[in-house]
Amino acid sequence: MSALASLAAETSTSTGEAAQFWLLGPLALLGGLGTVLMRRAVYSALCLAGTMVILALFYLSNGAYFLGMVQIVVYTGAVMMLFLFVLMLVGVSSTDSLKETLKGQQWLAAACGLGLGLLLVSGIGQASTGSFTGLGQANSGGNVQGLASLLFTRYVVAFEVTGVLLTIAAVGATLLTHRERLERAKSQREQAEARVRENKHLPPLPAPGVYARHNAVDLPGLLPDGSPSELTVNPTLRARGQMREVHRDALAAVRALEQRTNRHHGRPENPGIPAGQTNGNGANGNGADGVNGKGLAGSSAADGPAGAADEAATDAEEARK
Amino acid sequence: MSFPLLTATALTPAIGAVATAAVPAARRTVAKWLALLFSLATVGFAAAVLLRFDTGSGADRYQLTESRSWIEDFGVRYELGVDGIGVAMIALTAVLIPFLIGAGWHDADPPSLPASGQEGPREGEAPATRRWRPTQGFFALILMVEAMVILSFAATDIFLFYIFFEAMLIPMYFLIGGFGDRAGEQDTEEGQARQRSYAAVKFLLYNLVGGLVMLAAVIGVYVATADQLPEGTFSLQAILEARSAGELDFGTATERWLFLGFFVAFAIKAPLWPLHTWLPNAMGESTAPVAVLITAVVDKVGTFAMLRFCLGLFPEASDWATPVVIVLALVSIIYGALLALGQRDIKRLIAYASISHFGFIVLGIFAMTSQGQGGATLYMVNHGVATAALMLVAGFLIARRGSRLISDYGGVQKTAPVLAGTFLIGGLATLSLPGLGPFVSEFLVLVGTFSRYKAAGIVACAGIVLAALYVLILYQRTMTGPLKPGLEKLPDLRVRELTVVAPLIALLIFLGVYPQPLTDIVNPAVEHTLSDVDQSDPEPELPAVEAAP
Amino acid sequence: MNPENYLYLSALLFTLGACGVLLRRNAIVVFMCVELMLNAANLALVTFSRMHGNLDGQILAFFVMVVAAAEVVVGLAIIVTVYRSRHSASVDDASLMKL
Amino acid sequence: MIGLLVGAPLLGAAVLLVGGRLLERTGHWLATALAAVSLVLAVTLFLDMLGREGEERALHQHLFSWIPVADLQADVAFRLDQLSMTFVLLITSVGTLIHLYSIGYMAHDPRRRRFFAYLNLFLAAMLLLVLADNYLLLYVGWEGVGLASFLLIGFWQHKPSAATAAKKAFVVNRVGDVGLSIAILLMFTTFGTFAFEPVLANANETGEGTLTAIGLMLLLAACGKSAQVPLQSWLGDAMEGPTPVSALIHAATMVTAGVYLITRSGAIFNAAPDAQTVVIVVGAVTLLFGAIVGCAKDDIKKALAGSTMSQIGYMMLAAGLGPVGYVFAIMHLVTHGFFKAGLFLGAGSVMHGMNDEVDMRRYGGLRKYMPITFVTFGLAYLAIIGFPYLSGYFSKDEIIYAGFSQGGAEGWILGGVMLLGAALTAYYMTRIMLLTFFGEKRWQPDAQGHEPHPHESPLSMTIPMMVLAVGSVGAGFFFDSGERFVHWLEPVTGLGHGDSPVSHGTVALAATGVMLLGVVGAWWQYGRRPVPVVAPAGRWITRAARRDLLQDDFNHAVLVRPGNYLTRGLVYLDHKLVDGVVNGTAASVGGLSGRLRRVQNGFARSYAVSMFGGAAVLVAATLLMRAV
Repeated sequence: MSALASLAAETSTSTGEAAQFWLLGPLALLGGLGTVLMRRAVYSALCLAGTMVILALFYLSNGAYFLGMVQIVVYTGAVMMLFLFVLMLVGVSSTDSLKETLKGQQWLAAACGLGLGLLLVSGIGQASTGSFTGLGQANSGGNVQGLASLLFTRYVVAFEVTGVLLTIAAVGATLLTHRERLERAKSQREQAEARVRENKHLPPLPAPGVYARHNAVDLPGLLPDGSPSELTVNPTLRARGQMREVHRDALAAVRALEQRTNRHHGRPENPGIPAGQTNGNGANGNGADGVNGKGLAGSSAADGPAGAADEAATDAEEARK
Repeated sequence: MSFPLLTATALTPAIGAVATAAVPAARRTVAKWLALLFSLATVGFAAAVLLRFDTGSGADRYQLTESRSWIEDFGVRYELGVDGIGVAMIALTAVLIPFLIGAGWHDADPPSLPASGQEGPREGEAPATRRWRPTQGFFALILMVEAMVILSFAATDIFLFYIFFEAMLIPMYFLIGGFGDRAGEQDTEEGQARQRSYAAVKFLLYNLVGGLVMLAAVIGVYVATADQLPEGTFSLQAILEARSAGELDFGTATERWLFLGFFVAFAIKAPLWPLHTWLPNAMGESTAPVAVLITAVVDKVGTFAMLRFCLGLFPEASDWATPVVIVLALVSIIYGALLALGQRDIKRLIAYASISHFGFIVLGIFAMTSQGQGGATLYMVNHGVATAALMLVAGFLIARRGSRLISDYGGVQKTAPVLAGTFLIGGLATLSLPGLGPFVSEFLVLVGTFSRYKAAGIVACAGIVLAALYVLILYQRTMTGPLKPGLEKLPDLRVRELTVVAPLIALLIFLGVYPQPLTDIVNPAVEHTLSDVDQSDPEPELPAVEAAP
Repeated sequence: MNPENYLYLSALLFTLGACGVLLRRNAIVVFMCVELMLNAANLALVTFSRMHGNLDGQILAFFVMVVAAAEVVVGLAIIVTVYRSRHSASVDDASLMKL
Repeated sequence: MIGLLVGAPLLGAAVLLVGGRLLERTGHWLATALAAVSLVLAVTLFLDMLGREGEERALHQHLFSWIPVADLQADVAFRLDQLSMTFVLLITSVGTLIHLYSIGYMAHDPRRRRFFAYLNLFLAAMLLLVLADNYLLLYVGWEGVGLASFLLIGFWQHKPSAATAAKKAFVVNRVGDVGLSIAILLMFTTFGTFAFEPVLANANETGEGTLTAIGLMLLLAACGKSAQVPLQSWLGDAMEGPTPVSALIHAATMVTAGVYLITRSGAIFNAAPDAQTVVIVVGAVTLLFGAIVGCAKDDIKKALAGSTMSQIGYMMLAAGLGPVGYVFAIMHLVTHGFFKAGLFLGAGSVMHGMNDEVDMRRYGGLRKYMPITFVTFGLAYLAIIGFPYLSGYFSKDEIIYAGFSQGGAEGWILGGVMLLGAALTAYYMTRIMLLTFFGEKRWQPDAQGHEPHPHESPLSMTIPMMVLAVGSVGAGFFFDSGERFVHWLEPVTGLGHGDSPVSHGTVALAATGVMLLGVVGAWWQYGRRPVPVVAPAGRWITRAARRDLLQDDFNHAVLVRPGNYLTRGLVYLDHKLVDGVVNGTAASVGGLSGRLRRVQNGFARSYAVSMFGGAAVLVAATLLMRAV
């Protein structure tokens, strides 16, 4: 710290600082690039955090110790966490494509952005900030004290106002995100009755399909004809687009199984429609009668192909009696 | 200071407008009578103005003057005052409005009401909702227009005049766009509404453009005065005095630009070729009383302002522009008459006739002779009355048949002789038959023009023949010949309609036989105007000859 | 080394942030880019304060931070509410501002 | 007193028009009474005037100042001198007679009241015309009679032909009126006034050019009102009006106003010989023109109209001769007023008896059926063809003599033309006479199939005819005996004596000779052998004459059709060009704004782009400012 202090106090920058700059500056740029270019919001958030840390270091080396700390604590600590929380709400792993949808937007953007950058750079180049007085005597009484004396004398009004601003921001945020519950929450019974009244999903929703080799709630269960059923996956996951594809060969296996059972019972090859499909809501698992036993089999594909096969066979025989 | 008579004259209709608009929706008749009452009160005040106005030789130019400071910083004052011309115009306005109200008695009735005299496409329309109050609006707007017109006739402060000159457009816009007669070529309501709004918007845009140009010129005048006088002013009298005292001189170029600014605005308002095309649409689409309001009252502000402001403020520039203006006026005369010949729509025909007549007025103004300008002023009055008579009767006819097309009429004279007779008299007045008012003014304009520009006078005479053509062809096609089917049960003029038309006709005859009272009022003002432009009448070849004993 | 380099760096970072704002559709990422720009500005301020040898620049940077914090809070709250109502965090989906 | 003269009929017109239903039954009597009142007034004034001597015979009455503007002073003032007096007597007497006649003629017309109102209006306007003391007031009367004639020609408005004829008459007259108004303007700019006295008194003081211009303009007006070439086309169609109207307006009084105008403005014409020559030419041409047309027409009224034109041609020519002719022009005017009115009333009586049939080829042999009409008509006929010692004889011969007395080739030409005209007059009048009253019946049932039952008209119609017949017989002799008429008018018009190569007697003899020639010719063609009911094709000249020598075709081709094209073109242009420019501007502005609207696409990011672009521009600007 003292070293930093001495180095910031001087009227010219030391080689050490130069080294630090040339080392960290490019990293900071990389972080910025990452923030802009990463397809997953989480990654860009992390890149941003990195950049901020580096900037904190630069603050320190510029003699702004207080700001450096604040940068780390407030930004990298609080603000970035806030970002991450919101990301959680909105869907952590959702990726958005960088493919531009607005016509000519990216060209215009590039032109404006880069043009602005070039102009700034050239502007700095022109601006002859010749003399360079270090923070030697400004920080003589200690950086924090110096800031405080300024803050509470000259900038006191602004300080108060920003305080008010923060308060208002907090209140506003809560107000925006808060949802008033207008009516009493429905009890389970009432929900059930409502379902009966609307005549859908009388029983609880079907469970997601879970394969032995991969245990996840983000896999949809299969309908008797092998098509995946959206209903079986948690709506939140669905909204985030995190529902997983049912693997193709699983479906293929189901087909093969049916053919084998047919052959085993000496039925004609590939009967037009498997009996179970006559009422698809067998997938919802209601009705224990044998006719839609296949439906059961389909829905509980988790037991693996073999089990499914046996059940199917027995059910078929029952059906024939 | 004495009783502010002019303000009172202008304020009465304004109050009347507010009162009428405030009448509850159900009480339509009350609103009508209220409007009529207030317009009659205005006539009373106008009569007072007429009496208080001193026509003696020693009388000063602007009388009944009022002056209050309004916007100190820009020297804008609330200055009113009338010379003879202004008195005549105010009288005309005040007298016409009650007739218009009487003529438009049923024009703004909501369609569901069985409005008498409104056969035709009234049936099967949506009944009026309770909140809908077109009647009140119609009469209130008319009164509002009257107030503004009177003020702009009385204002001697350029800025004040400009304000009313422009404000007039708003009520006119609603009158044109809101209350068409259901007799357009478009048979569907929507079609007519579209045409109406087209006409209204056209009217508004044309006049707004003119107004903007004028505003620039008004500001220019202020700047010029602010440069050369101790303090800038908009007061007409102050500027005139400064001019005569030689303290104020716009300089040639500036003066010409300023003149153009004013003139363009006025030329649009009093439609002068080629700025005329808004008038036929506006008059064609609006109801007859509104059409009369446009051509007989509102447009007169334009010609009046030419006399008062263009000539008064910019004499040299007026002199410089005279040849062009005269040519334009002649073109308007002939062009308007020829187009009137080509119209298929009664109201549009009358509109083009008005364009021709405005050509005469402008011609008279810029002939720069006392006969010309006096004639032009008389022409404004006479044309107002004559067009009112013709247009209102035409409106009654159209309301009966529900069509504006000339080809839909014929032989009306058989079923409605009185209507035909009044229509003929109105037409004869339009072609300025001797013995009726317009003849006097037209003759004066011709004399005034001819004594300075022989060729122009002769060309203008051609307008007389054309006028006879279009009026008589209109009369022949509509009133004479075998009866067109659908007109068998055409009712003749009702008492209300007759009471509206008869006084107008009487007025026409009076003005034609004994115009002296009017000329006595007008002459001094004309002399003043001529002295502004420092022009004097050309002497006859034989000055020795005395007039007949 | 010349401390102006810090300024160059801040300029570049600012530009990057700007491009990000213009290019990304995800509202949150856009927000991050805005933060990036603010930080770049702060860096410049700090550097200036060092050059001129007084602390006003740092005070200003401080205020920038505070305001940024407030802005982030409110902005994120808005994003959350929007997401609730429209199930999307894309700025292009909220294009109701046209006639 | 003089004002009353005009006022009485004016009052009648006003009362009748305003009075409405109340006067349906009594209106016509009121009108006739008022006409009679003005007649009585006229007579009293006349006697009063006779009481005074030469110069102070002229009366003035200044009613009120009409249009006083600066040094333009137009007064409503009357001037009653011998010339006006002559006209006043003619107008009131013939007018009253025809009012009387109309009572019978219009008995069955539902709109009789209005007819009489118009008649009164006409009387008032005509009297105003001849009594006016300045040209402007004369102009008022001038247009007034035009209006009355418009109303009366188009009285049967349900007939499109009538309405068209009325409009035509008014418009053609308007053309003439323009001439009069320009003349008035010229007078004002020249003399500073247009009252008769100062203008005429100082006529010689100005340049001849101005006077010629004024004279020509006045002539144009006269041509319009008196149906002289080239403005003659309306008179034939004007016969659409009721016959009394044709008698009063289009034969006796109104059409002669042109002659009055020229005689009144004699001083101007005397000082402008070129103008006079034009007048003479016009008169001569019209004389022959009308006569030729009159020879070919089968419609009795149109034939008479042609004759009217030709007779007025005589007067016009005489007036063109200057002081030599003025008196005789007026004299012929008066006598013509009598016998032509008589002829028309006779024709009207014939039509009255023949279900309003006008085609002379369907008359024939009527003399037994309507003797009074036959006799009166016959007397008038003899008068017009100049049968010795009847009115026409005196007045016409005097004019012919005056023509000869121009001297030189001009004199011979004029005299020859007028003699030829006299022959033609005799020819077509005899033709009318023979076709109508002699020969065998050629009556045809009318459109409704009614057989005509010709009968003598009621007394109210025949009495005026008799009176007029007496006038046409006696007037000429009365005027001519002791040159009474000449002395009477001399103070106003002045009198000149040309030296004629031929004597009075020879002229009279020649006139009578050609008259006989014409009569015999007519008899040769129509008297000896029966007349075909359907007109034979005839030679080209006949065909042309039947079409009024193609005057209408000419007007149509030269004026009407181009006019129509012009107006249609202008309407199109006004819509497309003048209006199009404005609408075009509006449309373009609208389109532009519509295109600009697209920029507001609602995507926050594109707004952001523009924002950053703006920022970049600002930075660039600042840099540039610092650079320079």
